[in-house]
Amino acid sequence: MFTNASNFTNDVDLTLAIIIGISLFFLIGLTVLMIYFMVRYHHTRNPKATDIHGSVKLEIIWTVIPTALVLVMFYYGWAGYTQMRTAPKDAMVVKATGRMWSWSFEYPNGKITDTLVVPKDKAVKLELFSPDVIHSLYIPAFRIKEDLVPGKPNWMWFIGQQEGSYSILCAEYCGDRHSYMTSKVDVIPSADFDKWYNDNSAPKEHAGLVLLKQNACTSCHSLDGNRLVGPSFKGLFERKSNVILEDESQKTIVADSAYIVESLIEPNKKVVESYSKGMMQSYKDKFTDEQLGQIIDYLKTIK
Amino acid sequence: MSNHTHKPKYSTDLLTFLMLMALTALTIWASFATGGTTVLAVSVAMAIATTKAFLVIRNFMHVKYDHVIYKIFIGLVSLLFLSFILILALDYAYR
Amino acid sequence: MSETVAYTVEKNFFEEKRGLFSWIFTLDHKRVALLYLYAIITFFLVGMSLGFLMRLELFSPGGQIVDPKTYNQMFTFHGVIMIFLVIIPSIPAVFGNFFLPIMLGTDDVAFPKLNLFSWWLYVIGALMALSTLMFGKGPADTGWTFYAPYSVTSDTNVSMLLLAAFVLGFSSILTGLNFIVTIHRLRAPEMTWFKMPLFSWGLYATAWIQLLATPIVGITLLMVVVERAFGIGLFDPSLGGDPILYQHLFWIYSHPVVYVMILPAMGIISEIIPTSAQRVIFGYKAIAISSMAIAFLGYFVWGHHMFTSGMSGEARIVFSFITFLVAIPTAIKVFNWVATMYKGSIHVTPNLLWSTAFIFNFLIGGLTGLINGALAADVHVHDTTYIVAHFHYTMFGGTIFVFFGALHYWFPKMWGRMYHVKTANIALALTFIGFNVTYGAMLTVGMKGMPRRYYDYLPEFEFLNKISTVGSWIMVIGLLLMITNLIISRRNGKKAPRNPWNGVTLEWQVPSPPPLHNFDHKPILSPNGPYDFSILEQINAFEDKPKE
Amino acid sequence: MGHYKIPNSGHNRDDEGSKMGMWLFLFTEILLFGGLFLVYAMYRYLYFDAFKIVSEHMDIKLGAINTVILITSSLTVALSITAIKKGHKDFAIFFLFITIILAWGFVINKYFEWSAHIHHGLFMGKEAFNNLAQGEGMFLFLYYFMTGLHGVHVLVGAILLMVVAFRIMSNHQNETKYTFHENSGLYWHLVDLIWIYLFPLFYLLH
Ligand code: HEA
Ligand code: HEA
Ligand code: HEC
Ligand code: CUA
Ligand SMILES: [Cu+2]
Repeated sequence: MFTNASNFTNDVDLTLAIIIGISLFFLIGLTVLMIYFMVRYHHTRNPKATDIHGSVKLEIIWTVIPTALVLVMFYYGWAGYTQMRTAPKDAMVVKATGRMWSWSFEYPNGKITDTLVVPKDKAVKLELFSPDVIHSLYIPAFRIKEDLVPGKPNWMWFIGQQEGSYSILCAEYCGDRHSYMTSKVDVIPSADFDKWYNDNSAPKEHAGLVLLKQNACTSCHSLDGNRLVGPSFKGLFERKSNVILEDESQKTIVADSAYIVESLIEPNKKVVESYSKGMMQSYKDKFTDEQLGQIIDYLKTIK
Repeated sequence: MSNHTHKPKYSTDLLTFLMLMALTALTIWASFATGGTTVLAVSVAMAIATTKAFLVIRNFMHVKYDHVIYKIFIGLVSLLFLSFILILALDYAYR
Repeated sequence: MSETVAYTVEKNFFEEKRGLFSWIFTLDHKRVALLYLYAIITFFLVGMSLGFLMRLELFSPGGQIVDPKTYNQMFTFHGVIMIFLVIIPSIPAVFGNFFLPIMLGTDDVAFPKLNLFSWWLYVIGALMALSTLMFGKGPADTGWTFYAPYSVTSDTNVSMLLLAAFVLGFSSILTGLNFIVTIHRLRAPEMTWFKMPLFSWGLYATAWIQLLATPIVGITLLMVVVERAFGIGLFDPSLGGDPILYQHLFWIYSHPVVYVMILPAMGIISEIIPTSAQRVIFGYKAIAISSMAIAFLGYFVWGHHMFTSGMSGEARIVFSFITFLVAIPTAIKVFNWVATMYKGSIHVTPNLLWSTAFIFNFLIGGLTGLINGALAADVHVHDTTYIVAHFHYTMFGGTIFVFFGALHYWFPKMWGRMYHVKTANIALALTFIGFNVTYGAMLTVGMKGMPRRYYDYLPEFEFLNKISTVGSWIMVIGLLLMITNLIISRRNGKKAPRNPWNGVTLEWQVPSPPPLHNFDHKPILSPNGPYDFSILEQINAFEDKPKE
Repeated sequence: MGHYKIPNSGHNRDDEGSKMGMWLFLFTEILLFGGLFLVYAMYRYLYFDAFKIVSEHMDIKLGAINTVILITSSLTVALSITAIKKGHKDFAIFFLFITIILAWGFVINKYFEWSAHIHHGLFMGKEAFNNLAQGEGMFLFLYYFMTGLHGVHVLVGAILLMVVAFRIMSNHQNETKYTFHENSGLYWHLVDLIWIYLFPLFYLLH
C-alpha cells in the first residue's frame, strides 16, 4: 500500500485505510463484546435474565453514528473517483485494444506495441476498445480498472509517477485464456520515452510475425506446436486437416494460401475438427493484400 | 371478494367499457395529432394508456371494492417499476 | 422409526404415511421441507467438491489438475449450483417451510399443492442444470453472471443452463408467493403483525424480493436464450445490442437476491439469540422494520456491481450512495443482537456458537461490502478475489453458517433426536478456522490485485493461494464431521423433549417431531410478544403430561 | 388428543387468500413483461429514429381491432363475474363463451398480422430482416418477442376461461363459490392491461 506508483494510489489507499480502520473498530469491538457477554452472563453466573425490551435512545444513536460514518466513506470514495473520470486535456492519447486474449496499444504516431510504454509524470489517456467480448484493463499497482465494452467506446487515464514495470491484467472474465491476457506497463523517464517513441527503425523480426503478434493471433495459435485455443501455426502451411463445414459435414482440406485467407475472413465456415466454432473473430478488411502475403510467407517458414 | 358489501351491477361494467373505448379512440387520434414519434407523442400515449390501465384495475378488477391492502400492493409495485425505469434512464441520459 | 414420544398418542408426521410416494406427492409442509433439505444437501456437497477442486487447481501457478476450459466450467457450475440450487432455496424452502406455519400457529402453508409444485419445479430445474454435463460441449463456461456477449457466443450448453435458472426462478417465486399469503391469512387469531416471530418477518421481506425481482432475471435469461437461438442482438453489440443493459437487468435481480439469501438467515439469528439468552429480544420493532427497509432499499443499489462497466458516472455515484444506505439497517440489526446478549442468562449451545460465528463472519462480509461500495476503492478491488472473499464471507460465512446453526437449533424438533454436542462444537471450530484461513487469504491476495476467475496467476500471488487451499482442507474436515455427526444422531441420538432449549416461540409447544397437523393443544401466545419468557413454565407443563 | 382443531388451517377454504395469491402472481407477470418493457424503453431511446422507421410497417388498423377485441372481452369477463355473483349462471356462461370467441379472434388476427410480416421477409433469419439497420431489427425482434409472449398469455387465459365455463356447468362454480372464476377473470384483465401498453408502443408511435 501507499506506493505512489500512480496519481491515484494515494487517494484509493486512503479510502481503503479509512474504511478498514472503521471496520476493524466495529469488528473487534463487537466481537469482544459478544465474547464478554457470553462469559459474563453465562447462565451459571447469571441464572436469571433481565428482560430489556429496547431503548429508543440507543436505536437512534446506532442509526445516526453509522449513517455519519458511511457518509464519510461515501465522500472519500466519491472524491477519489471523480479524479479518475476527469482526464486533463493535454493527456497523451493511446488507443488500447483488448481482444481474446491479448492487448495492443496504438500511439498517436501509429506505433503499435503489445506492452504499454509511458513517460513518467505525464498524463496518459487510454481509449478502450474491444472487438469481441468484454474485457477489463486492470493495473493493480495504479489502482485503476475500466471495462472494454464492445460497441461502446470507454476510456481511463493515469499518470505514472514511479519508474518501473507493472502488470496489466484482464479483470473481466472473457473465456478460456482470460488469466493469460496479461501485459506490462513500463514507466520510463521522458527522455527515454521520446527516444523510444521516435525510433522507427524496422523491427528485426519477420514482418509476418510482427503482424501475427500485433493482431493477437499468437495468443490463440502457438508457434511451437503446442495446442492453445486454436491449432498451432507450426507446420500449418500445406497441412492436411479435417474441417467441419457449416452444414455439419466433414471434409479434408489442405491449408494452402487461399484457405488461410478464407480462415481469416470467414473463420467459422470451415472449423478445424476438435476446435470451437465462434472462437476466432473475422479479420475481414483488417489486412491489406500485401500484409496477407507477409503472413503467409512467414507461416511457410515455420514448417 | 366476499367481505365487501357492494352489490355487483352490470351497468358499472358497461360504463367502464365505454370509457375504455373512448380512450382508445382518443389515443389513436392523439397519435396522429402529435405527429407519431415525438417526446410529446410518447408522453400522451403513455398517459392515456395509464388512465386505461387504472380503469381496468379499479373497475374490472374490482380493486375499488377490495381491501385497502391491494391498493397498497399495487401502488408499491407500480412505484417499484417506475423507479427501475427512472434509474435506468439516469444511466442512459448521462452517458 | 419407533420414536413416538411416550406422552403423545398422536403419530408424528414421519409415521403418518410411508413409502416413496407418500413423500414425493406429500401435501405436508414438513415433508416438503425435508424433501428440499435432502436435495439441497446433495447439491451442496456437489458444489463444495467443485470448490474444493478449484482450490486444488489454484494451489500453485500453472495448470495443476484440469485445463482452463474445465476450470471455467467448474466455477460456473459451482456458482450456479451454490446460488440457484443451494443458497436461494436453502433457508426459506427448508426452515421456512417447516417452521413458518408452526410459528404462526397454523398447520400448513396457504397453498399446500403449490408448495409441492415448487419442489417439483426445483427438481426439474436441477435436472436441467445437471443435463448440461451430458451433451454437447459440456456445462456453460460463462460464470454465474452470464455476461453478454460472451454468453451469446460461447458454444457450451449455455441455453440449457439459462432455462434451468429460469425454472428454478419460478420455483423460488412460488415459494415466496405462498409465504406472503400464509403470513397475511394464516396467523393465529391473537397474533398481530408485531407479535410475529422475527423469522417470519425475515421471510416476509424475502418473499417480496423473490416475487418482484425474480421475474426480471427470468425474462432476461430468456432473452439471452432467444438471442442465442435467433442470433438477434438484444445484447450482442455486433448486432446493435447493449451489453451494459444486460448487466443492468441481471443485477436488478441479482443484487436484491443477496438479501433473499441473508434476510431469512438474520431472522433465524433473531430466534436463536433470545432463546439462548433466555430473555426478550432487544429492539423487536427495529429488527422487524429494518428487514423491510433492507428489502426495499436493496432494489435500488444494483449498479454497484457495475462501477467499472462503462455506465455513466452520475449513475455510479447515485448507486454508491444508496449502497451505503443499505448498510445502516443491517448495522441496526447487528447492534440489537449483541444488545440482546446483555444481561441474558446465556446457554452456550452449538446453535449459539454457530450464530456468533455467523455474526463474526458476516461482520467481515458486510464491512468488506462497504469497501466495495466506495467508488474509488471498488475500482481497485472489483473483479478480484477480494470480491470472491466478500461474497463467500456473506453467503457461506453468513447464510450457510446460519443454515447449519438452524440445523443444530431445530434438529431435535425435526427428528426428535439430540445430537452429540461436543462433536458438533469441534466440527464448528474446524469449519470456522478453515473458513477464515481460506477466505482471509483470498481477501488479502485480492487486495494485492489478483483478478477472479483466474485459472493461472502471477508467481507473486502463490503464497497466499497456498494458504487458502490449505484452509479449505481444514474446512472440509469440519464440514464432513458435522454432517456425519448429524446423520449418526438422526438414528442413534437420545430422544429429544419438546423444548430442549427452553424456547417460547410456538414450535417448542408441539411434540418433537410434530404430528401431521402440528398442534395437539391450543398454542399459548403471550400478549407481550413472541419472546416473553415468563410463559416458559406454562409451555413446559405440556412436556410429560399426556394430553387429552 | 389430536382432537384440537386449528381455526386458521391452511387446508381450509380461503377465498380471500386465493385472490391474494392470484394478485401476487399477477405482480410477477407484470414484472416479467416489465423486463421487456425496460429493454424496449432503453432501445427506443438509443435507436429513436430506427424505431420510428420500422414502426411504419405496423398496421394500426389491425392493432386497433385487436385492442377493441381485448377491451370487449374484458367487458364480457367482467359481466360474467357480475352474473355469477348475482346467481345468473346462464348469463355467466354466455358471457364466458363470448370472451373465449373474442380470444380466438384475437389470436387469429395476430396470426394474419404475423404472417403478413413474415411474408415480407421481416422475420429473424430472412433476407429482408437481415438487411435492416441495427435498431430496426431490434424493434421487430422486440415486437415478436413481446407480442408473442402476450399471445401465449392470451391462449392460457382462454383455456382457463374454458375450464371456468365447464366448472360452472358442473356446478363447481356458483354464486357462493366463484373464486376460480374471479381469479381467471383477473388473469384475463392482466392480458388486457399488458396490451393496453403494447398497442401504443408498437403501433401508434410511428
Ligand atoms: C448474502 C449475500 C450478500 C450480502 C448480504 C451482501 C452484502 C453487501 N454487499 Fe455484496 N455481494 C454478494 C453477496 C452479498 N453481499 C455477491 C454474491 C457479490 C458478487 C457477485 C459476483 O460478482 O459474482 C457481491 C458483490 C458486491 C459488490 C460489487 C463488488 C464488485 O463486483 O466490484 C458490492 C459493491 O458495493 C457489494 C456491497 C455490499 C454491501 C454494501 C453489503 C451490505 O448489505 C453489508 C451490510 C453489513 C454491514 C455493513 C456489517 C454490519 C454493520 C456493522 C457492524 C455496523 C457498522 C457499520 C457501519 C459503520 C456502516 N457486494
Ligand atoms: C453459497 C455459496 C457458496 C459456497 C458455500 C461456496 C463454497 C466454496 N467455494 Fe465458492 N463461489 C460461489 C459460491 C459459493 N462457494 C460463487 C457464487 C462463486 C462465483 C462463481 C463465478 O465466478 O461465476 C464462487 C467462486 C469460487 C471461487 C473463485 C473462482 C475464481 O474466481 O477463479 C473459489 C476459489 O477458490 C471458490 C471456492 C470455494 C470453496 C473452497 C468453497 C468451500 O465451501 C468448499 C469446501 C469444500 C468442501 C467442504 C468439500 C467437502 C466435500 C468433499 C471433499 C467430499 C467429496 C465429495 C464426494 C466424494 C461427492 N468459490
Ligand atoms: C480468439 C482466438 C483466436 C485468435 C485471436 C485468432 N485465431 Fe485463428 N483460429 C482460432 C481457432 C479456435 C481456430 C480453429 C477453428 C476454426 O477453424 O475456425 C482457428 C483457426 C485458424 C486457421 C485455420 C487453421 C488450420 O489448422 O486449418 C488459421 C489459418 C488461423 N486461425 C489464422 C489466424 C490468424 C492469422 C490470426 C490473427 C490475425 C488468428 N488466427 C487469430 C482462434 C483464434
Ligand atoms: Cu480479457 Cu479477461
Ligand atoms: Cu450487490
